[in-house]
Amino acid sequence: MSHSINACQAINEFVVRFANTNGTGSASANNMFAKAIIRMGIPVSAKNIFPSNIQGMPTWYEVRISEKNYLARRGGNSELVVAMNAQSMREDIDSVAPGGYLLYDSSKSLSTEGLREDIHYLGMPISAICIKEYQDPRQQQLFKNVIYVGALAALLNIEFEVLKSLVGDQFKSKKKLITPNIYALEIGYQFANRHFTCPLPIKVERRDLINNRIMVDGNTATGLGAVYGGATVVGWYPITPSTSVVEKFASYCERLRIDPATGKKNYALVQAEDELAAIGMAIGAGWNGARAFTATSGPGISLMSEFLGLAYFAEIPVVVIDVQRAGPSTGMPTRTQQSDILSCAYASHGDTKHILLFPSDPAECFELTAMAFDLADQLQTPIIVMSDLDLGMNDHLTEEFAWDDNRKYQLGKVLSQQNLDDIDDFGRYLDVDQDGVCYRTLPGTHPEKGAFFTRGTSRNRYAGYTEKSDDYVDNMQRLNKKFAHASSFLPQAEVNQGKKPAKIGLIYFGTTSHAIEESVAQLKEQGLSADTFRIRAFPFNHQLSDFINNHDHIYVIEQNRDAQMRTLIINELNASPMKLTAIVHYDGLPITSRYIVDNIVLELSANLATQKVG
Amino acid sequence: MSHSINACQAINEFVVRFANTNGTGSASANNMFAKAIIRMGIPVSAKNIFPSNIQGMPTWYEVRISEKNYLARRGGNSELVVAMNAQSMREDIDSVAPGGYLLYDSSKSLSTEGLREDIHYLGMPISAICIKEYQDPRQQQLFKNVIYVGALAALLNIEFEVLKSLVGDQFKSKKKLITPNIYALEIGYQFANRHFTCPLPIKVERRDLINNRIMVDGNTATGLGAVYGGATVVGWYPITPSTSVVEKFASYCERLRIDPATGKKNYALVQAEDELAAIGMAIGAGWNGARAFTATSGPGISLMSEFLGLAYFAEIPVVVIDVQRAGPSTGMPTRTQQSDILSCAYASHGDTKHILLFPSDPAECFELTAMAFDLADQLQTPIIVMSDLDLGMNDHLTEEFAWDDNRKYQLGKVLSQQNLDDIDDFGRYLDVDQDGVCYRTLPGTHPEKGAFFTRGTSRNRYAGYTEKSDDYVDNMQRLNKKFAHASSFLPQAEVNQGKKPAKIGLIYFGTTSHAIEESVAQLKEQGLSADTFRIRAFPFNHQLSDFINNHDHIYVIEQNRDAQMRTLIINELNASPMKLTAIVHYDGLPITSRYIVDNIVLELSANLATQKVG
Amino acid sequence: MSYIKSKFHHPRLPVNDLGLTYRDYEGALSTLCAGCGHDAITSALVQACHELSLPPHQVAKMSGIGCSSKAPNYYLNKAHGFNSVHGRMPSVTTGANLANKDLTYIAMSGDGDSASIGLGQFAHVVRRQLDMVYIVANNGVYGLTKGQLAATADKGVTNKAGELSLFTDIDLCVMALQLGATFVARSFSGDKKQLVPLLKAAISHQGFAYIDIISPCVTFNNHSTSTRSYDYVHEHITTAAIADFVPVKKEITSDCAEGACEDICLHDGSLMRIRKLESDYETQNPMKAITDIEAHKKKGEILTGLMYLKPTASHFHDINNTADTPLNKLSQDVLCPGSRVLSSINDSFR
Amino acid sequence: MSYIKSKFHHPRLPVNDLGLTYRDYEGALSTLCAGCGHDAITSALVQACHELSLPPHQVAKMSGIGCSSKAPNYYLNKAHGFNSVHGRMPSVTTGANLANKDLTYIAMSGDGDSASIGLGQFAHVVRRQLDMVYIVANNGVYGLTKGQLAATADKGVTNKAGELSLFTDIDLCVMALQLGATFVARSFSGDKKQLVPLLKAAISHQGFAYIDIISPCVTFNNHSTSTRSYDYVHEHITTAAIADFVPVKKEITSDCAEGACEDICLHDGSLMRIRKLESDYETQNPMKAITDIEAHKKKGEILTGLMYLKPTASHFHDINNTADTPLNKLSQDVLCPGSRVLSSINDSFR
Ligand SMILES: Cc1ncc(C[n+]2csc(CCOP(=O)(O)OP(=O)(O)O)c2C)c(N)n1
Ligand SMILES: Cc1ncc(C[n+]2csc(CCOP(=O)(O)OP(=O)(O)O)c2C)c(N)n1
Ligand code: SF4
Ligand code: SF4
Ligand SMILES: [Mg+2]
Ligand SMILES: [Mg+2]
Repeated sequence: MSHSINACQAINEFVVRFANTNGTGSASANNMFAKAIIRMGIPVSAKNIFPSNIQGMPTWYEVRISEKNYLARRGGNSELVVAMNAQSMREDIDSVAPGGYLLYDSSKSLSTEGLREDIHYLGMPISAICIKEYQDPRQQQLFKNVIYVGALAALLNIEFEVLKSLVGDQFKSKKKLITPNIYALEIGYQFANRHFTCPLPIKVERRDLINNRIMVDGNTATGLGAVYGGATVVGWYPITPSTSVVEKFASYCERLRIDPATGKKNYALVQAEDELAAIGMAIGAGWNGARAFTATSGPGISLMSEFLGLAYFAEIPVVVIDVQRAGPSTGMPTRTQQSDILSCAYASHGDTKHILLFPSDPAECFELTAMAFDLADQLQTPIIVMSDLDLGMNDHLTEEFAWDDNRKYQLGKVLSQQNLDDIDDFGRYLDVDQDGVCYRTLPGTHPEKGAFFTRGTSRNRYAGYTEKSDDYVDNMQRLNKKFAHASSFLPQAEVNQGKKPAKIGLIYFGTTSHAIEESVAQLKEQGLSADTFRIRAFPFNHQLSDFINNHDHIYVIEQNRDAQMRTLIINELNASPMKLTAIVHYDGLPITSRYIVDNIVLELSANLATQKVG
Repeated sequence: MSHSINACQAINEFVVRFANTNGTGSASANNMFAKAIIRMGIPVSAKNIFPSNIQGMPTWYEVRISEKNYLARRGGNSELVVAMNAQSMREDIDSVAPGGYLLYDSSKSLSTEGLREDIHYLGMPISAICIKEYQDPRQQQLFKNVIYVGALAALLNIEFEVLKSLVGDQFKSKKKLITPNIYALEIGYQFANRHFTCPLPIKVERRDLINNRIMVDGNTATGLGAVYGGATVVGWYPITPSTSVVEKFASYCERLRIDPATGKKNYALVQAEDELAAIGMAIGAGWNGARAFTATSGPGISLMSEFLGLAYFAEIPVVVIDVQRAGPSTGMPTRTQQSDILSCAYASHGDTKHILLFPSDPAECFELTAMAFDLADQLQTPIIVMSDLDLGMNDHLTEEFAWDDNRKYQLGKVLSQQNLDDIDDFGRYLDVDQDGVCYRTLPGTHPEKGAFFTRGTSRNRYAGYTEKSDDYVDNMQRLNKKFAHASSFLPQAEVNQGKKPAKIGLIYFGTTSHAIEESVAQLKEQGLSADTFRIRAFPFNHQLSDFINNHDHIYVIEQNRDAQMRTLIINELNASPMKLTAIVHYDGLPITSRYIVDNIVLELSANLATQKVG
Repeated sequence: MSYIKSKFHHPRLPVNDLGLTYRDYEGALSTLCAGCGHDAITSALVQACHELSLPPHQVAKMSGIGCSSKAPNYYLNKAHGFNSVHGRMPSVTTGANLANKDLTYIAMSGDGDSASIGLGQFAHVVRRQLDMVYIVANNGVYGLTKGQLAATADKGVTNKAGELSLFTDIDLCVMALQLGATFVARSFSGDKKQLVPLLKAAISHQGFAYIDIISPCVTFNNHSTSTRSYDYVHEHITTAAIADFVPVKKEITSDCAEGACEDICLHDGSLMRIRKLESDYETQNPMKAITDIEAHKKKGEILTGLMYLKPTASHFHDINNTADTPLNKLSQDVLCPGSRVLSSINDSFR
Repeated sequence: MSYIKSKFHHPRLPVNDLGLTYRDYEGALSTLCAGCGHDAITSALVQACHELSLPPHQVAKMSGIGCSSKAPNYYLNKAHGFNSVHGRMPSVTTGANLANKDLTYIAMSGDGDSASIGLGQFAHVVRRQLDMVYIVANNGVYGLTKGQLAATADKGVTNKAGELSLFTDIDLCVMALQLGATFVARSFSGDKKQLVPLLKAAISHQGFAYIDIISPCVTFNNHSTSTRSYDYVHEHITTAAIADFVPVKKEITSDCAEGACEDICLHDGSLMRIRKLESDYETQNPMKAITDIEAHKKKGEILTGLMYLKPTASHFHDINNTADTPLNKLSQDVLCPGSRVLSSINDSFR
């Protein structure tokens, strides 16, 4: 078929999409493909689009290769689709860009009806080959994936040596698997060379654009950050997409937190009976002076809200990791969103406010998670790290993790026995330093002094129960003071802005960051220059108000329906809603620069129109 | 002592404050006092200020007598304080207005040190009298209260006949208690007449200002409203101050909902194991076509938030009564606040929004609760009735309850077997009427058609599970459409505004209403005219935007720290924050007009100052 | 992707008293792993409901969250279902049942759903004696979240990921017995011959019926060291008593040895024929049932079959004395006292 | 209003090994109702801790919400306390205990707090064998919310408001036994002679110790038809075994008849002397304990005393193999792997 139709041409700038069935072990092969390209010095982003089910359903893996270093999901159709799932063949064919390529298993021939004329079909009888090559059905299954990777090497001009070294690293521990895997790669490689004109017009060429970056998922980074941050107590309950945060924390602890002398654990991890218990444990530990956290997603945040209110009001340090997914309710557990902003910022009944951190890549997951434990101790309140499924579960090319060995944990205002002896008037809630943060004591510190009764009820400065209006108001105002004071501790925003501000300002956070550089470039192509402001923490500070004041058009870009961050900005900074246009993307897939730019342009022209009219 | 100090003078405009110990049965006596004045045709408001404890702690009962019909708490000191609690004597003495009166138990003489010179002391050896009159210590305790009410009758010129008739009504069922109570009243009445110059310069005079109003607490009204609204299933969990909603519902059902033929219950009420179970039961019943509700307060709302998200997303009718108390966390369970606004409006993770109703007096508790069941069925979503402790637990003078017998329950879009036979294409989430509200079916309706699987996960229009981005977005947008559509069903706001709008606009809701008329009058005295807007439901409509646009200065008056209603207004109407000044009162006591007016004036002058400066 | 299977009916499919074939009791195509025990429960339920001639639309399928809780989508597509939230199915079912006592409530839960997050609601729905069938698909792990240990996992076993179960397992049968469940059984999804009659009995039982069904997770808990794998269970299962359900009309043929059988008459005149495989077995002694369960555990055996049956059980609505008409069918004139009553109520507040 | 009592020490007050008088173990003035059973528990605890010479500041007082949960404010004012949220004390205590295994965790809860909203957490903290003393002040009602029935109320009784208890009570002793608690006792706040030694034993027990203390609510559940009133309990109480705690140094005088006594040696060499009041009593047989409890209930009796004791119990930290240094005392250099390790971790992601 694929005679005189024009072909996609691209070097180091295209998308390869893999269509597989989940539970068939395609993940590691696809991962090998992405890593190989990185090892050739070319930036890559990889998005796993998987079902909320364990086995037998369609799953996709979208690899964007970009020497321009644009690492958001590109969106749109792909130049090359590896279609290994009969179930989804129809939509997979539709997902090929005109002039693009479909690599499929030709053991069974494609049903011809409605086949597109504008794409190239690369048939390879992979199943047949596997049945010939392997007896064990499990192997027939697994090596399929390795074989098509071999074929891709030939088609896309991937250095075979790179793949071999990858296999070597991957099976360091199971050496006997190396040869069969390389053999499978070769099968595919040779088949492709023999039957297709390799390489294709879309291909890769070695570059040196990776520097010291690493490829890792955010949850691994978060778990590791908790280890470095000194977390010792974890209460958790499994929920996608947060589960691997704790699993990674646990596996690093098994390596790094075992007392060499006794073989005993320098940490305690409990799979709780539910999320209420999970955060209850973290709070109990925080109250008792250990660094503690829990990790959860959507529904867990709802269940934790009563306890979050207690921790806010009783002023107990605790770290909560929220790996956001598509809500409401159970929603789409395997899709990404940034839709817990409001439910976290104001979690719990009554006048409650919480500190939020917004990492945008794994390096920052590591850094902000570690920092969260300092902040929790310094501010004696919950710190919620707002990750999401895209960040947490997809591999990202990110700066390597960094740790300064001179850095010291900030344990905040905790009184020692000595301190207590030196003080003659201890009151747990006395605002000694006038910053709203009071001195606390830990159980067991002093035989005579410093003991107090922690409660979720109203109390005076000496921690005594009170229903007196003045005491109550006094305490509530101090909590507000503390919250205002907090912003000075929090990570600064990332601002890109010329000497004279551009007309347009983009406010964004978290994984939306990956699409911003590209968006700015695309806007420039349209003659629109834009400054950018990346929020890294809540509460905000004057920086953000200034940015808003300095720009005529502000776009708040976020991945939820209700423009929750915009609400937070307006509410906390008294910013004019008229000035803040929401660009919301909430279909569960990571946001793209195309979507951002299209919507900004649309809105601007609409704007102009109305101006013309009125 | 009380020689030449000037004395308070007042007829039908003063405050009497009772200081008692809780668990000593003072409540019913104090209540009799308030009712007596109402029966003399004079408006009264009564605030119970009680501790979160069962027995032995100070408790206050503040009765404001106002022929001007100003029924908010007046605040400030009281013209007459009945000080029956030695524990709180000091502060009770301080709470007397200069020239005012202190009625105290002189069985033990007051410790003279630091006694005020500027008030009148009315000593009455009540304990001594009781010990003389009664053997049984419990009686000595109880009749104390009745005796001082008798004394007050003489002091304040309350018609003794009125008291007698009240006793008669109160003990209709326990006739033998009538004589001893009247006897006790007489003891006090005669003692006062003999020892004090009665009546005092502060006294009451018969009027005819009550009309058909009744004196009742909001929770009773809410419970009764649920009976009239057709609620049949209740899952609940005890929590102050919401408990009596269900207790009243239950006691009315025992009278009005027993099948005469069989003696069986036309309702089912379950004290659940906790709030999660309580709302789970209500949701299960709503799903199955019964009218169901739960009632709770602060912490319960936090615990219900996951389920509220399910009901929003799965579109299940359910009514939740939130009787708000002072938060955060356990806070002050026996103090009032309006601080669950945000946690209810946006309850649960993900993009979730809920419909709120804001009753301001018991008559409206009855009406809006009954209406809530119609709204829940019509809109297939949770309806949250936002009451508070002041409204729910204090008696209020309110319009009598009204019910139109022609009124028909609005059951919304529920398909019968016949309907289903007539439809050839049923889809649970098909937006047939383009109003975002779809047709639902109840289990057991049709042997062949209309069955579907209700879920909290994403689904297509035919209720089939989906992870397709388009299906998800389609559904989320329809939910938004439904929410917008909802405002047309909701109760209209109460607007007071002249032909040409005043400079100032006051936005308020719920129990703050009681202080508004008085505030407007006081502002007028200061030469400031104000229009007013009482919010009765969320989501809002253009009415509110118009009101905001028509006024230069808008004050949003509410009883929480964080100006939560203001947030909601700004966020949902894109109103300019600069224009909306928050007047927040959150010390746990009901708001007063003094507080409102003082703060408005303060803010205005500050405003002017800055204008002068800049 | 839960589309409905082909509606083609084989002409010779057996029909039940309602003239329905088992096809009429099926649901959407399962999306569970090939070989998942839960799919076996699904087909057993389909057969049981078909043989009982239950009108499919008179059933309400309730569940929480988990692979097991997805299962209701795969049977009885003519019945409404409610896949609620994790661990809270019991309260939702309670509310549904209060609203309409006339439906048959068949609830499917998992051991994570019921023994961890849902344990409180589980205990209290048992205590309230709700008229329902409560099925727990017991696989010892959290399937849907990829294999973490459940609280029902035996102490000392490791899950596929190698995590060790540190604590004694929670046995929901024991807890149900303890809290007054009126029908308690344990079964195995791999033993349809035992499972189907037990399901029929449970469904026919008026009152709270609990069935714990060991249902292997082939993906995360079917490895050699697992005590919930098909192999392990097959090797260690023992049965106290098999329950055969004998519908009303079908007359009883005495096909069993002296004393080895006990016939229990159910509310509607149908029979439960209990075949005692252990000589000292007693149908109506919960304390003994508990002791037996623990005793077999000590021996490394898994005791299955009917553990306890109280034929004349009362359930929530008897106890609550609820009206005979389902509450969701009461009309406004029954529910609303009207204005006359209201004015007398008003008078009580003057 | 919880101010501290006069610090005046009577010169002749007896002092314990730490030179402290019982005054040093008191707390704020109680705000509970005069005569509330909970206040009796408070003074029993004060006495027990004093007699055990516990350093007060080495105790952590944990509770949920309720009148009973307020009680910790009324004893041991030199100890930190945490009055958390309703029904969630077990998880908070678990976290606190994980953070610092060296404190003594004495937790006070109510029957509403533990048998209703907290039942799931109760069951799971028992299962995890946390080293703590878990006290439930069992009064059959919700005191702080004015007397609603608790799930522990006996079936058929009515509360003061006249509401009838429709369902069988949940017995937390039975549940604790069932879930593997290593110390289980029931006592009565009106019987200090029995309560104090039991508390001392529970506190001295290493591992999870549960004590259910019947503690009458004088305001809402002390009426004539109540089965939790002082009178009723006094009349219907029977005791299986009294436990006397014998500290290490104190040498044992054999003051009891043949067979009637059993001495159990505790971890620290101290003794539990069990005086069997029922001939067939067994200290270490949980199943029998359950049967006995149920049997006495049938007879309308309330069985109290030590129900079960496993002297050599292991607890969470043994099982988890936690480090000997409390986790909250580990320094940064122990916790933080540092940059060298990090760079090798980085390499694993290239
Ligand atoms: C509140 C909440 N917490 C956690 C989850 C994540 N989650 C989904 S299913 C599940 C456990 C399922 O285990 P089980 O009930 O045993 O069912 P199985 O998959 O084993 O059949 C969990 C923890 C959730 N959906 N909701
Ligand atoms: C989440 C939540 N729900 C409800 C309440 C209200 N509440 C306070 S104490 C209590 C029950 C107390 O009963 P119990 O635990 O038996 O203690 P007691 O007062 O009887 O000693 C309840 C329901 C609450 N504080 N928090
Ligand atoms: S993961 Fe386990 S429980 Fe879930 S579907 Fe697969 S086999 Fe069944
Ligand atoms: S209400 Fe009952 S439980 Fe609470 S303090 Fe009073 S007597 Fe004790
Ligand atoms: Mg499971
Ligand atoms: Mg209680």
